[in-house]
Parts: sequence; structure tokens; C-alpha cells
Amino acid sequence: MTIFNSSAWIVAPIIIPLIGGLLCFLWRRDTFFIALFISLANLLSVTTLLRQFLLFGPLRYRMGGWEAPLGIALRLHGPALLMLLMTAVSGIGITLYARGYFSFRISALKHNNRHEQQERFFWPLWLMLWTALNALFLSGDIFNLYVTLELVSVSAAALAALSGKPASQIAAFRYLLVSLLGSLSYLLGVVFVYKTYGILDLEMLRQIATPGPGLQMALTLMTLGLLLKTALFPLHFWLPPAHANALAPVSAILSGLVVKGSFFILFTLWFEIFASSITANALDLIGLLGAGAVIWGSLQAIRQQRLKLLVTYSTVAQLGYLFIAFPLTATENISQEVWTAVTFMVMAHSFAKTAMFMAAGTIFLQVGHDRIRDLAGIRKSLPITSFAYAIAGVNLIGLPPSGGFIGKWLLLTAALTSGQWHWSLVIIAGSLLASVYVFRVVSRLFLTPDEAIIQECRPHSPLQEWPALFLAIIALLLGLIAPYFSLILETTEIVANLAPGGGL
Amino acid sequence: MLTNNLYNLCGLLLFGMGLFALFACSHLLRKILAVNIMSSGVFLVLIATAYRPLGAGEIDPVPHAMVLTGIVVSVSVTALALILACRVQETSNHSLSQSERNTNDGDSEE
Amino acid sequence: MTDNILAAFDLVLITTLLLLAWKLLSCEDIFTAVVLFISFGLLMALAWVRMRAPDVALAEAALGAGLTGPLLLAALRRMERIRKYERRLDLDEERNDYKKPKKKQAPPL
Amino acid sequence: MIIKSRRKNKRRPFDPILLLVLLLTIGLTALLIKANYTIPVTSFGLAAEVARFQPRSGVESPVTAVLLNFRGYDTLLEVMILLIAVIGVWSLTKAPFPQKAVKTSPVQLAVVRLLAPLMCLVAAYLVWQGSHLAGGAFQGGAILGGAGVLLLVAELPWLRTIHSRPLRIGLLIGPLFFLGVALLGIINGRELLTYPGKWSGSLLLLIESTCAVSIGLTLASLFAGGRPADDLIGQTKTPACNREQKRC
Amino acid sequence: MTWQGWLLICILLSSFLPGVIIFSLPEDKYRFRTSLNICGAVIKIIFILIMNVGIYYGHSFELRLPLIQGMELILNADPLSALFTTLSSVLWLLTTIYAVGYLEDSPNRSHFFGYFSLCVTVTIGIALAGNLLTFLLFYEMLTMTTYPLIIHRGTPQALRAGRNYLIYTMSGGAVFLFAIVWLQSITGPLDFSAAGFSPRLLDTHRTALIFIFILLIAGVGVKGALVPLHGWLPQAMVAPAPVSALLHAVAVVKAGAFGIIRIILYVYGIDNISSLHLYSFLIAISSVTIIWGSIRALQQNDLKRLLAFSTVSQISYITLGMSMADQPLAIIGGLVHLVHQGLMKITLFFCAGNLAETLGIHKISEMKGVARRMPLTMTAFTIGALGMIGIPPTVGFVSKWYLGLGALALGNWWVLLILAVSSLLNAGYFLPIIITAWFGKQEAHWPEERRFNRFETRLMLLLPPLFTAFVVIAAGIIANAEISPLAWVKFIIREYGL
Repeated sequence: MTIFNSSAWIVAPIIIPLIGGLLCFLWRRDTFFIALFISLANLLSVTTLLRQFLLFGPLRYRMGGWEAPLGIALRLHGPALLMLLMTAVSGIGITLYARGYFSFRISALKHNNRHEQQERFFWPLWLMLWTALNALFLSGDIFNLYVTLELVSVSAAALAALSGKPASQIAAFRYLLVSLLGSLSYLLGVVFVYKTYGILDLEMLRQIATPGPGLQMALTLMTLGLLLKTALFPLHFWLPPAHANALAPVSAILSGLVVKGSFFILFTLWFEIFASSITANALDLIGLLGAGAVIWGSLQAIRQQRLKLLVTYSTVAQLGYLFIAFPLTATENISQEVWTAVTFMVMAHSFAKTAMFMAAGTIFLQVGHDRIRDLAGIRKSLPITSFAYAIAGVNLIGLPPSGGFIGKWLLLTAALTSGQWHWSLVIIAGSLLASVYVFRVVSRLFLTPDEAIIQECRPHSPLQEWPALFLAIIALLLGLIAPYFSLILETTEIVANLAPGGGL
Repeated sequence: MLTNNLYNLCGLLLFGMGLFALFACSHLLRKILAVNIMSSGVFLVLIATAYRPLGAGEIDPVPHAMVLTGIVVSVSVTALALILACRVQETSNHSLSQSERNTNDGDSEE
Repeated sequence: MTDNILAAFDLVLITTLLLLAWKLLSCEDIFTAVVLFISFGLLMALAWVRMRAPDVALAEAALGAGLTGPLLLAALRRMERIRKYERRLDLDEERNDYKKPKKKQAPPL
Repeated sequence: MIIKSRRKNKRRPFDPILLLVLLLTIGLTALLIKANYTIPVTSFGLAAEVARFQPRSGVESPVTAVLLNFRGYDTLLEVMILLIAVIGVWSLTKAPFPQKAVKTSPVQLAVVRLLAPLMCLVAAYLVWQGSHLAGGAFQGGAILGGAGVLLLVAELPWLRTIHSRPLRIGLLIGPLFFLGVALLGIINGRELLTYPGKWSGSLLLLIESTCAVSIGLTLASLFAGGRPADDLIGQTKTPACNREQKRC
Repeated sequence: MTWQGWLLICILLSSFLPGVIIFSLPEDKYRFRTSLNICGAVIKIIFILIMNVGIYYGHSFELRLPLIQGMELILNADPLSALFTTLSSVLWLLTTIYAVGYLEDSPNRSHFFGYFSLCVTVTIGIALAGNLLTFLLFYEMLTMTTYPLIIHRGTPQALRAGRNYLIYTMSGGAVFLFAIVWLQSITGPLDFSAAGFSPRLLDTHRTALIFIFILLIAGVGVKGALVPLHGWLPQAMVAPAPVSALLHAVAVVKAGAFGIIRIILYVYGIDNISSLHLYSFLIAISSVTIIWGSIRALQQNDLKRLLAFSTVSQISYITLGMSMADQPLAIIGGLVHLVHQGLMKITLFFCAGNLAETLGIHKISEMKGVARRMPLTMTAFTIGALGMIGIPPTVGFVSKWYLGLGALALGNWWVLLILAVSSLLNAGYFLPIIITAWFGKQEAHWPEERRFNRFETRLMLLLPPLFTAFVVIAAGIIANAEISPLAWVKFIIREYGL
């Protein structure tokens, strides 16, 4: 007999980074190795979880042994598993990169105390954030979701302020307030749900939820709050300063992972728990905002003169795609494809954006600035980083075989089969605009360098360059391992409910 | 039922007031206060919903626990926000005055 | 009879709460606002007691008023104290960022 | 640019944006109130469930039972939020103790001497009382934190010499213990946060006490507003000053 | 996986792996890089020959990688792919040899050759694609890999050309993607092996299918340089000569033309197109392109630009052949021109590159008497040019002959007229060049003369055009033999079922 029953693996992705975070705060020495060990252990546990999931299907875990209406349930379904996997893989990349980043700064720049301090606090905050994200993906209780959301906001805001420069602190302050506002709005929604049904468990809510004024209000409030956190246009105002002014690994975390958390909740609530009370108008409205985000974000990205800001605005634009998916779910028989599409886009964007911010950060550190105008020929001295950036860019444009392409293809298919033309045009326009802002930078990076401009800058350690390439390539090849993902998504009873009779 | 509704109303009004103030005020501290007022409002709605007059049955303890959690969360967030606000003030080169008019912190919520 | 008294109490409490909130959000002086906020917290504690939530009342009194108040006051004091020696001007992660105007980084909203 | 326009707006009596915000918030609030009154009143919540399982929770107070047992997971995460707030605050700045020792007035000192131990007692009482009446880790911790605040306000000189490591251990003791007990459930082959039936009462009390200590320290640290002086040895201020001069 | 599947993968990897390795090589590893490149090319040709034999004896080469519902990557080698892969790989070998000679001592060669290898991998991928999704995959990758080659020189002009190239091809790709998704939302997943979707769909989705067809043709027509969409091609001439050769004869333009063939023969199918009355549309487009390209070529003084416009015109013969697809003879003419045009055009570009590299000649007006200085090069050039005009026994004649036969069989006099006019125009811009080169008198010094001992130019620059020129004549003479391109094209047509 084993010492613990196998379902306990579901809490491992929460507990492992949590312990790591606490240890990193306590120990202070060799924190990188703690973090690395933790991220590997986390990957291991997620893989084990994946195996169990494939064997037994969706899992449900009663925290503290208490049954659902009273206790808190964790649940593992396909999308959550994929998010865990995504976080685990990106997390390893970020952990490695952060080490390279900080060690370079500590060794290369003056005021190294400040950088040491940043690194020292980065690790516990990052591991805590990781805990929070994993907890968020696994949570099966709307109030617990609120707690995890707060956990995410607090650690993310603290990370965003880590760089210490005034702009980042103002941005972090605003970020914190906005997240808080979002969480409060969500909490009020929870209050309304509790008022109406007296239940907090998601599964049970799904069974008993019926359209009504209470639910509608609750849903509106939760949606508003989560949209604010996910930075859907025009609620994106806080995102660019916060993401652009943070340290590079932090930007990667914020753009690559954190926004996905709130989006994940939103999507779950809309299409799983309260699917019955969603009206077509609401879907269209969200889709419209998403289209606005794609266009506006891309145009802004095209206009930017600084690399990090460009990447940030592209986040705004890419998030828009996720919302364009909303109205496409209106047709019954294609909603599964839309689920798949969204999962793909989320994952691809996460990997690609993480890689992109890492590359931008390395370029910034090595060259000393990130004015796009003056980046000609960086490829010569930072080939790996440049390739990472370019490959990540290919992902954002959505060229095959990247994960972004699979997502766009599925969305386009959904739009065209359901006869909702306009969305497909936005998607196409978005990728064209994306190619403009991606190539604006890439063509400079890959120019034959002018000897006068380029100084010989060699990266300090391979950790500064390789993680970005690694993640970018994963994003690029995501499309090729698509069958496994759809396998995971299809073992989800939720998806089966959404699309009866669906399946490969 | 009247009491519940009364306090509910109060909570919602507090929420609305805080929301407006969060957007309208530019002083960082005032924004933090506004958020705190908002959260108080939310808590009030929750607790008021659970309220039963004496003798009218058990009071549901779950909302109480939720509010307790919420209060602790809001205290921690407030503390962090305050320190951040201080840092912003310290690093931005502006004279610090009590009046809101003089704070130029670049923070606006639109 | 007791019902009426309670109702009157409720009304007074709620009105005071709302007025306090209004006042503290709109008054000119931020110090006054903080002080008002502390009293607002205490009144909230009263409201929790009225709602038969003693745990919450205790927590609110101790945390909401007892700790947030001093926190706010301390922050206020810090903000008002101009400590030149602590002003950070090694601003940036980047080596030469201070050469560029800061304002440009704020994106258009 | 935005800031400037905002400042101008501040002076003008009618700011269109502000008016819009006002209208929006009023609208939202009105909607909320309307929804609030149209929700059908159902038989409420989980009270019955809690009452049914309370005997198995190990404590008498229903709120504590919910907080630490039924929904203990929330509380675990919440303790972590407090901790993250401290880490965040520490990452931002050092505790601003004045350079010169301030002379504390004797009256203040006397008050502190009297109040601080008293508050500790009250805190202990609250924690203990938490198992059957109102009170618990958070309330007790808050009182402890209040005691810390009192000490900090008095600006006693020895506070400045508090070292980072013992403080960190103190901050972590509660969360770690809580986590350890939570893991005990897994080791016993049950779920996370499952307490062994017989001892659950005493375990909960222990969790509450350790958490109260940590929460008290956390709150006091939050009030102190920065990391201890020795947290990053060798951080000098001179380079910053030089830079400042250069810049000016 | 069967050995056939592995073979397909090996064919792709034989240039992909060298490409990746070359990227990581330092600049000065000249020998290793060159041998890697050439070994890769030779191995690739060997693999492809094995595949061709296999196809001839009826083996099926297929590799499927299902992605997600309705999405599948398919590599499938049919006789048509064999034609294109053989052409590309052989010409790639020659171009590589040529490029090694051409780029001697220039900077960033590892970068250049890396992309060069990737580029041919992707082209082979296009040839082997078994459905539209796979085609799109490689089609977009082709844009990515050719773009760095176009901007390789890094001059403002090159950058502008690159930007235009991107604008054209990315928009084309987007339109193509849109059209594919739309088509598949109507027809369901489509394999090329099906040779056309079910005619029943025509009743319900007639208008949509017409629209989709136009969009598809526009999508691939950007790379195939159909007339309103050809703007990038002349500008892209700023790239080094091997790149131009690659663009025109091996990869990009060819990929566009190949895409048109695929769409007409294998996606829509001959019958569907004829019932949608799309042939006249195709004839119109291709005729306009042929005439317009020739007229523009007449006006050029810059040799490479002239060749570019001539490509615009010549590549449309393929489209013209396809636009008479209900007549097998016309298809034969179009398909065989895919090979023939590649051979002729690459000869011409090699020669133009030689002139520029050895004597610094870029303009036609500078070419007076150049044949006396570089007789071998100019012989090759003359053969290529005569082929373009369509003079027997060159291969150009064979293509035009079959096109003409097809038009005659259809009774389409209009097309015959177009053929005649375009041949006249071709003669109009090529003959003067030949005449000046051979009979003109050198008036001034060559703009930038470099001397090489023994031969008129570097051996590696000289051999490839001579070889291709030889093939241009040889393939024309043995057109009726068993192993000529023409024979293979007839095999394709037989396999297709006509």
C-alpha cells in the first residue's frame, strides 16, 4: 500500500511551489537551485497528473475530506491540465532565464546590491505567483477562485514593482488597484451567486444554475472584474505600463501567464458553469471588444518606438483573439472546436510572449536600450535571441505550424461555418497587422549589421539566450503535437456536455 | 427581511461610492481608501444576506468566514498599496502636500 | 417595541456610515480622511455586531480600524516627510535610462 | 499630458469624463440595487450543513470550524497572501527607522510597558476563545500586531537591531506549521488538510496559535514598512547620492 | 511508418539539417560549409531519384500527421510532385555551386547559405504537400525563408524591396488562408489525391465556390506573379544573382505556379472548373499577364529587371496551359513549361550574374561586344534567350508547341494569337541583346572588370550556366525519349486520368 493515495497528486502543483516560495524566503542562499528543483518537481507532478488524467479522466478532489457544498473541491479537467502544463513549461524557462538575467546584471552593472536584492525577492514572489496560478487553474469553488485571484494580484503587483524605477512603481500601484477593483467586482458577483443559490461549488452551480436576475447581475459583475484583469480593450489601460516597465522576467511572467489566469476563469464561467444564461448579445459585445482589442492593440504596437512597449501592446492585441472566440461559441456544434482553439491560442501566446519578452530583455541588457530604430544587426551578436524573437513573432502572426496558427485556423473555421463572416475578417486583418509589427523589429534585427553601430556584446551566460529559444520553438511546434492536446481536451466531460456526440 | 435589505442597500451604496471615488480622486491614499470602502460595502452585503434576527434560525457562518478572509486580504493589499504609494511619492520629484491638488503622480484610472 | 428601536438604530447606523464614507472620500484634507476612515471602521465593527457576526466585528475592530488606521497614518507621515537621503535616483534597471525623458514611457490612454 | 489635463479638470466644476464616470457608477449601483431586490429569497446557504458536520470539526465555534476546517484551504492561501504582502513590502524598501535615536517620552514608555504585555494576553485569550466563541488566529494575530505597532510607534531603539533571520522564521512559523499539518492528511492517506479525528481540536488550536504569532509579526512588519536593517548588508547610499548630484 | 514515409522525411531533412548546421557555423568555415551544402544537395537528388523510380513503378509515398479535427498534415508524392522536386533539387544543386562562387569573400555567408538550404527544403515541402493545409504551411514558410535572402545586401533599396515582398506575400498568404478555410468549411477536408471535390456541392454553393476560386488564385498568384500582383518581383531583383535565380526558377515564382496547377487540377478538378465557367477567367488573366510582362520587358534597360518581367510573362504560360485544362495537350504544354521555364530562366540569370560579377555590367546598353570578352557565358545566354523565344530545338519550342496544339484542338484562336504575339515580343526584347552582345563593338571599358586566369570568369560561375544551357537544348532534342521532362509530364497526365 502506498503511503498516500494517488489522487493526492492533484495538490502537488499547489504545494510544491508553495513550499519552494517559503523556503526561498527563508533561506536566501542558492535560491536559484531551490527554484530550479521546484520547477522540475512541478513539471514531474504535472506529468504524473497528466498520466492519471489520461487513465481516469477528470479528477475531483475534496479538500480536507469535506464534500462539496461545505468543503472546497479541486477539479482537474482538460483545459486546466493544459494550463498547468503550460505554466510548468513556461515556468522552467522563466526560472532559467531569470537566473541568467540577474546574474548578468549583478556581474555587469554597478549598484549590484540593488540587483541582488531584486533577485533575492524575485524568487519567493515568483514561486508564490506560480502557486497562485496553479491553485487558480485547479480551483473548483468560486470563492476560492477569489482568494487565488487575490493571491495572483498581490504577488504580480509586487513583482511588477520590483524593478524599483519610478515608472514601474506607478504602474505597479495602478496595477494593484486595478486588480483589486477587479477582484472586488468579482467578489460582489460571488456574493450575488451565494445569495441566489447558497452554494459556492462550481460543479453544483453548473447543475442548478438557471437564468435569472441574480445570476445575470452576478455574471455581469464577475465578467467586468475579470475583463478588467484580463485587460480587454478598452479596459487595457493599465497593462502596457505595468508590463513594459517591469524587469524582463517579470514582464514575461505577467504577459505570458498572469493574464491567462483571469481569462481562464472567465472562459470557464461563461461556457461551463453558467453557459445556460449567456445571451447572444453579450457574446457579440465581448466579441466586438475583442475585435477592437485586436485592431487597436496592433495599431498601437505598430506605432511604438520601444521594443518592450511594442511587445506589450501586442499582448493587448493577442488577448483580443481570445475574446473573438466568444461569439463563435454561439453555434452549438462547433463550440468544442472553439474551446480547442482558445486553449491553443492561450498556450501558444503564453510561450511566444514569454520568449519574446525574454528576448527583448536580453537585447535591452546587452545593447543598453530598446529603441527599435537602433537595433539594426543585433543578430550578429545575439543570434539565438534574435532567432527566438523571430520565431515567437511567427507565432504571433499565426503562421503554420505554430500553435497560434492552429488557434486561428480553428477560429476561422468556426467563424465561417457558423456564417459569422465579420469575425473572420478581423482575424485575418489582425494577423496582417501582427506581421507588420513583428517584421518591423525582425527585419531590423536581421539586417546585415553596420559595423559602426554594433558593439561586441556577448551574452554572459547561455541561460540568457537559450530559454527564450526553447520556449519559442515549443510554441512553434505546438501545432505538430496538437493531437495530444485534443486528446486531453476531449477526455473532459465538460466538453462532452457542450458538444454532444463530438469526438475525433 | 427589512434589516437585511437595509444593510444590503447600504453595502451597495458604499460600493458605488467607493467606485466613483476610485476614479474621481487622484490622491493615491484616497484611492486606497476608496477601495477599502468598496470592500467594506461588499462585505456588508454578504453579511447582511446571512443575517437572521434572533430566534429566526441559525446564522450561516460561511459568509462570516468569507468576510474574515476578505478583511485579511484587504488589509494585506492595503499595506502593500500604501508602501507602493509611498515609494511613488518618494521617487517622484514633487512637493508633498496634503491637498490633493498638488499631487502629480501620473496616476489616473481612465 | 424593541423592533422599532432596532430599526431606528439601523437607520442611524446606516446613515452615519454612508455620511462618513461620503465625507471621507470628499473632504479636502487627507489626514481628516484617514481619521474618518478609522471611525468608519469602528462603526463597521458596530454594524457587524448588529448583524450578529462577532468574529467579523472583532476582526474589523482589530484589523480594519486597529491596524489599517495606523498603517494609513504611518504612510501619510512617510509621504509628508521629504527624505532626501532616501530618494532613489538610481532609477533604473537600465544603464542609461535616465537620459531619456520619463514621461514618454507613459503610454497614451 | 494626461496628468496636465487631469489637473485642469480638477479645477473645473464640470468635468465631462468625471460626469460620465458618475453617471456610470450611479447606473451600476442602481442596477445592483434593483437586482438585489429582485432576487428571490431562498432558504439560505450552508448553515444546516455546517451545523451537521460541526461535531466532527473539532471546534465549537462554527466560524472557526468553517475557517480552519471546512474551508481551511482558503485560509491557508490567505495566510500566504499576508506573507506575500510582507515580501512585497520588503522588496520595496527598508524599514524607515530614523537615523538618530528618538527619545521616547516616559509617559509613552510607561503606556507601552503596560499595554504591550496586556495585549499579548488578550491575543492569547482570543486565540484560545476562538475554538468556541468569537475570536481566533486572525483576531489574536491582529491584537499581537497592534502590540507590535505600539512598540514601533514608541520607537524603542532595540527594534532597529532586530535581525532579519529570526524575523523571517517568526513570519514563516505559522504558515509552515499550517502547511505541515495540512500535509499530514496526505501522509495519512487522506486528503490535504484532513485533520486526524482525535487531535483535530488541539491541532487546530496549535495552528491558530502559531498563525497568530506569524500574523502578528506580519502585521507589525507591514506597519514597519520595510525590511529589517540587516536584510541586505552592505547596501550603501552613496552611489545613489552621487548619481543624484550628477543628474542635477 | 513505411520506408516510403521515411524517404519523404529524408528528402526534407537532407537540406534542412545542413541548413540548421550552417547557421551555427562560424563565417570562416568555408570548406565545411560548402561541402555540407553540396553533399546535402547531392543526397537529396539521390533520394528524389529513388522516389521517382518508386512512383513510376506504382509505389505510393504518403505520410500523414493528423493535427486536430479537420486538420491534417499530409506529405504525398505523386508524379506532379516528382516533377517539381526533381526540377528544384537539380537546379538547387547548380544554384548552390553558383552561389558559392558568386558570394566568395562577401560577408554573412553562413547566414545566407542557411536560409538558402531552408528555402529549398520548404520548396520541396510545397511540392510534396498532400493537401491545402500542408501546402499553406510550406507556402508561408517560403515567405519567411526567402525574405532574409532578398534583404541580404542590407541596402535601403533591398530593404524596400523586402518590405514590398512581405506586404505582397503576407497579404497573399492571408487571402489564401481565408480561402482555404472557407473552402474546407464547405467541402470538408480535401486531399490532393481526390482530384477535385464532389460536383454536387456546385448546386448549393455555386457563388461561394467561384469566389473562393478567385481568392485561391489570388493567394498563390502573388507568388506566381500574376499581373496585378506581380509588383514585388522586379523590385526583388536587388538581391544577389543566385537569389534571383532561386526566386525565379526554383522556389518562389515556381511555387506560385505550382500552386495554381494544384488548385486547378487537384483541388477543384477540371470538370468543376468547367461547370463553374472559370476557364475564360483564367485565360483572361494569363493572357494579360503574358502580354503585359512582355511589354514591360521591352521597356527595360536593366538586364535583371528585363529578366524579371520576362519571368512574369513566361510563368503565365503555365497558367495559360491550365486555363485550357479540358484539353490534355494544353495541360502537357503548361506542365512541361514548369520545367522548361526553370531551365531557361536559370541559365539567363546565371549569365546575368556572371556579367555583373565579372565585368560589372548591369545595363543592356553596356553589353556591346561583351560576347567577345565572355564567349562561353554569352553562348549560354543566347541559348536561353532563344529558348524563351521558342526556337527549335530548344525546350521553349516544345512547350509552345503543345500549348499551341491544345489551343488548336480547342479551336481557341485567341490563345494562338496570344502565343504568337508574345513570341514576337520575346524576340523583340531578347534579339537586340543577343545582337549587341555578339556583333556590337565595345565602346568603353567595362564598368568593373575583374580578371580570372584561364577562364573568362570563375569556374564555379561558368559551369552551371553551361550545363543548364546544354540541358535546354538536349531536353528539347530528346523530348520524345523515355526520360525527358515531356515524357514524365505525359506520365503525370496518364496518372491523372486523362
